[in-house]
Amino acid sequence: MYSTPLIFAALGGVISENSGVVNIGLEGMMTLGALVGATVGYFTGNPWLGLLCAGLAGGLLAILHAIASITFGADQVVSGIAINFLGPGIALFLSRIFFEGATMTKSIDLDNKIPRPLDGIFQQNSFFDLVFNQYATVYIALLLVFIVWYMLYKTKLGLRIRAVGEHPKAADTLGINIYKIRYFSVILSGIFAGFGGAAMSLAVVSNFRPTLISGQGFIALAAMIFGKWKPQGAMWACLLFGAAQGIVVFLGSTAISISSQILAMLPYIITLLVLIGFVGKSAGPAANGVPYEKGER
Amino acid sequence: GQKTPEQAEKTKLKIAMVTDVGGVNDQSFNQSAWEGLKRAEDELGIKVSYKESRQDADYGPNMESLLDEENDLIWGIGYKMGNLVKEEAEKNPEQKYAIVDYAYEKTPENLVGVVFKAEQSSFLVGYIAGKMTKTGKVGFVGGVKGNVIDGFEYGYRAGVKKANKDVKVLVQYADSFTDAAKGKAIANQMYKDGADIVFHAAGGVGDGIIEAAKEQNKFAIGVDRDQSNLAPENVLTSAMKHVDTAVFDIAKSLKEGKFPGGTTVVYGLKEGGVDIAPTSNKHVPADILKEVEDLKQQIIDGKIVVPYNEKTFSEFK
Amino acid sequence: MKNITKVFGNFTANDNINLTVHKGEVHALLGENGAGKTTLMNILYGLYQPTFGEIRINGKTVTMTDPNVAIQHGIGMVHQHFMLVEPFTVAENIILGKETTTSFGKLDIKEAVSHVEELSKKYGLYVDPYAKIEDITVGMQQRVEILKALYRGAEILILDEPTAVLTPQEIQDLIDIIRNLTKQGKSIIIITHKLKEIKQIADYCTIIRRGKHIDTVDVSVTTKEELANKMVGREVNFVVEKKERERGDVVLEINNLVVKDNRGINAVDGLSLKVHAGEILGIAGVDGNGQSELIEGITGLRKIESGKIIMQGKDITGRTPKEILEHKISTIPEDRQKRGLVLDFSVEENMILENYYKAPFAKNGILQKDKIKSFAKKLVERFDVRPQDETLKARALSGGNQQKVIIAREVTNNPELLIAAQPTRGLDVGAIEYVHKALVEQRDKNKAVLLVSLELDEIMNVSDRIAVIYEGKIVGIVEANKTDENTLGLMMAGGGTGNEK
Amino acid sequence: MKNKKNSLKEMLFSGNFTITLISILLGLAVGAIALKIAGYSPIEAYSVILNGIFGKPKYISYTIIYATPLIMTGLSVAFAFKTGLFNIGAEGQFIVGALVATLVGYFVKLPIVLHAIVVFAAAITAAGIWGAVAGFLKARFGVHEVIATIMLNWIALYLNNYVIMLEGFKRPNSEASYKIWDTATVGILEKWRYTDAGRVWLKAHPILQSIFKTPINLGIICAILLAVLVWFILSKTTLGYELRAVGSNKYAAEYGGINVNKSIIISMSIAGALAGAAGAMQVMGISKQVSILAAMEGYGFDGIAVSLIGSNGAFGCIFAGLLFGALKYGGPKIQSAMGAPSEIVSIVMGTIVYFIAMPKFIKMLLDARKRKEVK
Ligand SMILES: Nc1ncnc2c1ncn2[C@@H]1O[C@H](COP(=O)(O)OP(=O)(O)OP(=O)(O)O)[C@@H](O)[C@H]1O
Ligand SMILES: Nc1ncnc2c1ncn2[C@@H]1O[C@H](COP(=O)(O)OP(=O)(O)OP(=O)(O)O)[C@@H](O)[C@H]1O
Ligand SMILES: [Mg+2]
Ligand SMILES: [Mg+2]
Repeated sequence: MYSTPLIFAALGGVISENSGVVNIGLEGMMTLGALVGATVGYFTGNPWLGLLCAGLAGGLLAILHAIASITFGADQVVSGIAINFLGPGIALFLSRIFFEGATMTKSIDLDNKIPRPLDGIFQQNSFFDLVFNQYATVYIALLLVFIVWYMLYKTKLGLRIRAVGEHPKAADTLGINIYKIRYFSVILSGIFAGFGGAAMSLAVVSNFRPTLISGQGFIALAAMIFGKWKPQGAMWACLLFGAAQGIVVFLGSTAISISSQILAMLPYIITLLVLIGFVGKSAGPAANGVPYEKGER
Repeated sequence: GQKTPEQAEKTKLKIAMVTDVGGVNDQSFNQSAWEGLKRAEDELGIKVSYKESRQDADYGPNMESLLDEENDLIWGIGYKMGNLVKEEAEKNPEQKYAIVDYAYEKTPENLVGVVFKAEQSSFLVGYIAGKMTKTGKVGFVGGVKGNVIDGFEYGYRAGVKKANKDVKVLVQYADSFTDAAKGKAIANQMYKDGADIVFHAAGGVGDGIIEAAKEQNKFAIGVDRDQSNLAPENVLTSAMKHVDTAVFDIAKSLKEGKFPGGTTVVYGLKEGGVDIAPTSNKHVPADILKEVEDLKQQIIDGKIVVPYNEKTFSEFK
Repeated sequence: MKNITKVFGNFTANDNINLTVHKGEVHALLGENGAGKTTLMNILYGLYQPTFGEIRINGKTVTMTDPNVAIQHGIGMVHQHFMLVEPFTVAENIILGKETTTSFGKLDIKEAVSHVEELSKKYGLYVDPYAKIEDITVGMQQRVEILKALYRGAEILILDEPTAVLTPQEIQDLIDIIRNLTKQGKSIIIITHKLKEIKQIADYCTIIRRGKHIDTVDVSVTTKEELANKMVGREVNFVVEKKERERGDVVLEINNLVVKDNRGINAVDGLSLKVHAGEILGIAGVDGNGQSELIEGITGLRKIESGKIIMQGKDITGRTPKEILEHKISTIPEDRQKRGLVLDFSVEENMILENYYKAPFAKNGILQKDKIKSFAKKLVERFDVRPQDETLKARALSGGNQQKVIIAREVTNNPELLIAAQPTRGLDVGAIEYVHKALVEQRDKNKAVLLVSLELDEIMNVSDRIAVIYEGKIVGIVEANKTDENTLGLMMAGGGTGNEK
Repeated sequence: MKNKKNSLKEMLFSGNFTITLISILLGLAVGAIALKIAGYSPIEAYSVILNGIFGKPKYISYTIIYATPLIMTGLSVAFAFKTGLFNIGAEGQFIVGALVATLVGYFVKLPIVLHAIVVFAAAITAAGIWGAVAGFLKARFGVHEVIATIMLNWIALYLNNYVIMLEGFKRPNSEASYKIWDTATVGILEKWRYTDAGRVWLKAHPILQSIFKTPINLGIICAILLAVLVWFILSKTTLGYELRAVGSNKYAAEYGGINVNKSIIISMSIAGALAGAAGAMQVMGISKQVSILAAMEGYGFDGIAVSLIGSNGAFGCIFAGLLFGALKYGGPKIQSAMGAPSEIVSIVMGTIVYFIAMPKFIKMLLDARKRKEVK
């Protein structure tokens, strides 16, 4: 539950950075996605449409990032930071327009949210119920992990994406259109980040508010690096983080009296410890973050 | 003779407020305060405005620029501005100030503190929860532990205790006013552990809690304003805090030249500053509401003194 | 190619150059560093657009807007700096951009592999399609590059300094491959600085100097010397003069040293060696027999598993690179761009890489800019680094000039022991002559020089003694003037057992 | 001589100043469009903002107050960048700095000046260590600094909340700590302003009176000094040489005898100290206390933007910090003045950063105009 939005965003990061474009704009793309998802979901009463539009919104924002960092060889980190200002800015701006000045959207009632395919199959709060009775977004996320993995490592497209991320000049000499590939990857990453935001505002809760996305984008970024730029790796990282949060909640509910602030640190400390545990020498794609210019050497 | 509009403008009272980081649309006390001012505008013809704060560091400058705009009264909304407002008041003796949720040992003459007995409304919703739980377990989720939230927690506990000594109260803090996902996880955990009603005083985290209630088809209790619109079927009631009333009243008395400077105005049930949501009757049976009503009376008459922190709670029989 | 001109900013890299290549011929391009050879070829391959001039293929004019067009017209190019995706397999690299797929874009690696194997057989280019590039030797990588071109049906194959990085054996293989290709009607354009090779394989040779076309000659009727003079524009001296001299006492002593490589295998495996003052000790060997690890071991860049290294009587085993530098050991690293230079630093900053904290360059922690500048200025002049501007970023220098910067720095350290690894890789004869002089000077100052090179000629010309390294051990030491290429070649191949590596 | 001039230029706005200016204009233009869409008059809005920044001495003073921490966090990020490290952790280092400053400012009692110095020293030391942790994790375990610093940010946040809640530090009936002693503050004449003498004197000097309405303090001076220090360290010292070398090619640095791991740790600790200085100054100059944080305050993240707008140059950071401070302070005024959505501010900021990210585009615009003029 906690992990799902992270997985979406992290997958986005994986795609973009495998093509050699750093995307720290995930946070901003998620925020916009969250708002658009909640808004469309509220007005149309169709969560799927909401999810779709959220993806598109994230994608649109990603196009900005793409134009800057691919066409104009911008510093990808700077552009990403810009996205993180623009995303929330635009989101709140739109929110005020659609919800008579409110920065919080009206909430969507249960049956207009992303459905839970396995709802009611198990008896409430039984083990299975807690494990499997999840929102469709959860399954979509897991499915996407597989799809992205397949795309990156089993298809022609994936081979090209990774080649462009590793050694763009080589790809260029073989007549591969670096710009096309990178645009595709960046926009896709925006779409995924948008999904991630919607997974918050359409499944975890059913409305948007300015604080809904606070830091998830960066956690996703960390998860992607943690997962060594691989989809499955990123997924495990996200799940680990989610699990840690679960533990916190569980411990908090038990009698043992640890200061809740100390507890709250746990997920972050655990993540660090795990990284230290299996020496986290993670090196990304060779050309990651390097703008490509024809005729440059 | 006839006043020109300009003169009218000049003679018009001006009141402004500085929101805390929640912003004016926080669906909570900031918004409520603003509604109070708007009402003052409509009914008392007072000119009103607000300044939103994004981080704690904005309070000072916002105060300052409202000072420049020559308002007759400047509100600081939320305890976070407590000290600042006092200092401002001391720096600018000729300017009137007011603050929500803060009581000073000694209040400057040009400043009035307004506090709400959140514990009283929390007590009432606690009582309702205590009466209506089928599982004998109810929950409380706080945002970040602190005096204000303590008021909610212990008032609520007392209410539950009053209703039924044997009902267990699960208490947990989210250490955030924003992390809806965590709020949801906590609420789910509480429902799983057998609680069937959860009360929250945790801002944005509450969204997650009410969401959980919605999904599990359990009850949640809203806070600050009537939150039943978030989930009509699952919000049992809400512990309301009528910041609007307070803001309006002070505006009124200012207009009548009776500004209660130098004092701390306490808004409890008596003053209509706190209450349970009007929509409560949707889920709460009449007889319980009846009991709630005379509990109110007892509190107003001072027959019941509602505890507001651990110490007073331990003394609460 | 007719009247090709290419201008970069205000710099004319190619100035109205003509080049004609016939079917089935090997055409050599000869020129100093930065003469414009690579640029010209990049234009032919569509990587750069010519400022003026046109390209005709089989009579009809084509504009090479990008490599795709070039590829369609049967042009293939093996670049000076290989264009291979390290973490990919050989097969993946070859099919990249022209992938074989099954339903919905799924890669068909099997198909690709069989195709690759077929090509390998046809042209005698043997490679393991499943090996990762990062795990195979440079020679193998070059074969992959050639296969890439053939896989795309190249009829004209451009090779930019293909032999610069190869071992004698590999060069021989390459020459066979080239012959093989021309037999099958392919045309080859080869850029090289090695006149010997031109004589061996090229039919015609076009000489470029400072971007201008100097001459095109029939190789069979010209001499090395002629070529060299045309290229440099002056007399070039091939044989390194050095007078006999007695070698002094031991400077560096290595006792059965063991160093692992990145894959954790003992690359240096119980190696022992003595280097004396006033001698140049050449280390001959086929690439990948532990040369790199040996150097990194001595210089403290790689962990030493066991054994001892003694410098002038002091044990320096397992010391930090800094401490070892302090023991007056300087190194010309084999990978100039990775180890030797900070490409984004100016030339002057690079000139003090090892001495930045020492007087006169630094006074109690503060850099002395003017001292550094004047020092750098001197070296840039003395070592003829082009362009002569110490404020340029090292990145903007040609590989050859980058090398000069490093040599200048290391030699002026005046070390007791100078380690030179592939010091002339990719340099033109003029530059090479220069480097060799520098090494000999060191020796004549009674310093010790340890020369590691894959170029057998270089080793034989420059060294006093030659130690042959094989599988991490020294398999023999001979006097340079009492040996010949074949004996060394045999030793390098493992004492004549003939098992290739 | 010649390159003296250059270096001066670099100092001032390392990078192309006109590009920055044009980016700002474009940012404002986009903001204007957004305002129009929302149905407000851009001209009015911007005049409000301008007036809100320069209208009165105290506005300018506030702009500076807003800029101060951003300059320092910007320097922190920039410094790390120079060593090839991406310090997302300025946020957490800021928190630690502020927290420790408050602890020392409250629990330690020392004479004026000395106390302030001790507080500052303690704060930057602590924050330096906090930063060094990330450096150590990278050097020793190869943990990517981006992850490490992100995690450390949150840990710092909760640590802050935990410490504040401790008995004896938490001021009763509040969500904040006790205030630091006056001896530890860096305000300018803060008490005197409100003595009768001060009031009288200030009446006679309206400008100062206006300025002294703000908690103007020594923070900005500290920020500028730090900028000079950073510039000096990076370009003039052997330490700076080492760090930059490691930053742009650690293999060559290692070959040159530089201890790469040590450099990484040093760099991160200095970066941490810089961000910590921001936190310390915020406490000593403005808030005098730390309060419970429900969410990140964003000083660190804005610092990233500042550093990037300043193209990671020490003096670029001062400029960028002031720009950001101005927008953050002046921008929201359009809301109370004309009810326009203050999100415009983040949109404008975002756009500015966005265009600064792509000088190429700006250059293209310029060339296009030139060509027009030719015709
Ligand atoms: N991308 C570029 N930008 C600017 N100038 C370039 C670029 N590429 C080449 N040049 C210029 O063209 C000249 C020729 O470069 P080129 O690489 O063709 O030399 P070369 O003949 O290949 O030298 P070498 O024998 O070392 O390979 C260089 O001296 C350089 O000044
Ligand atoms: N990005 C660049 N901008 C400007 N000039 C460049 C650039 N890259 C390379 N050059 C120029 O290209 C010329 C040749 O570069 P290149 O790396 O091809 O040399 P090279 O062929 O490796 O020479 P050598 O044979 O000495 O190694 C250099 O003189 C350099 O000035
Ligand atoms: Mg070349
Ligand atoms: Mg070359």
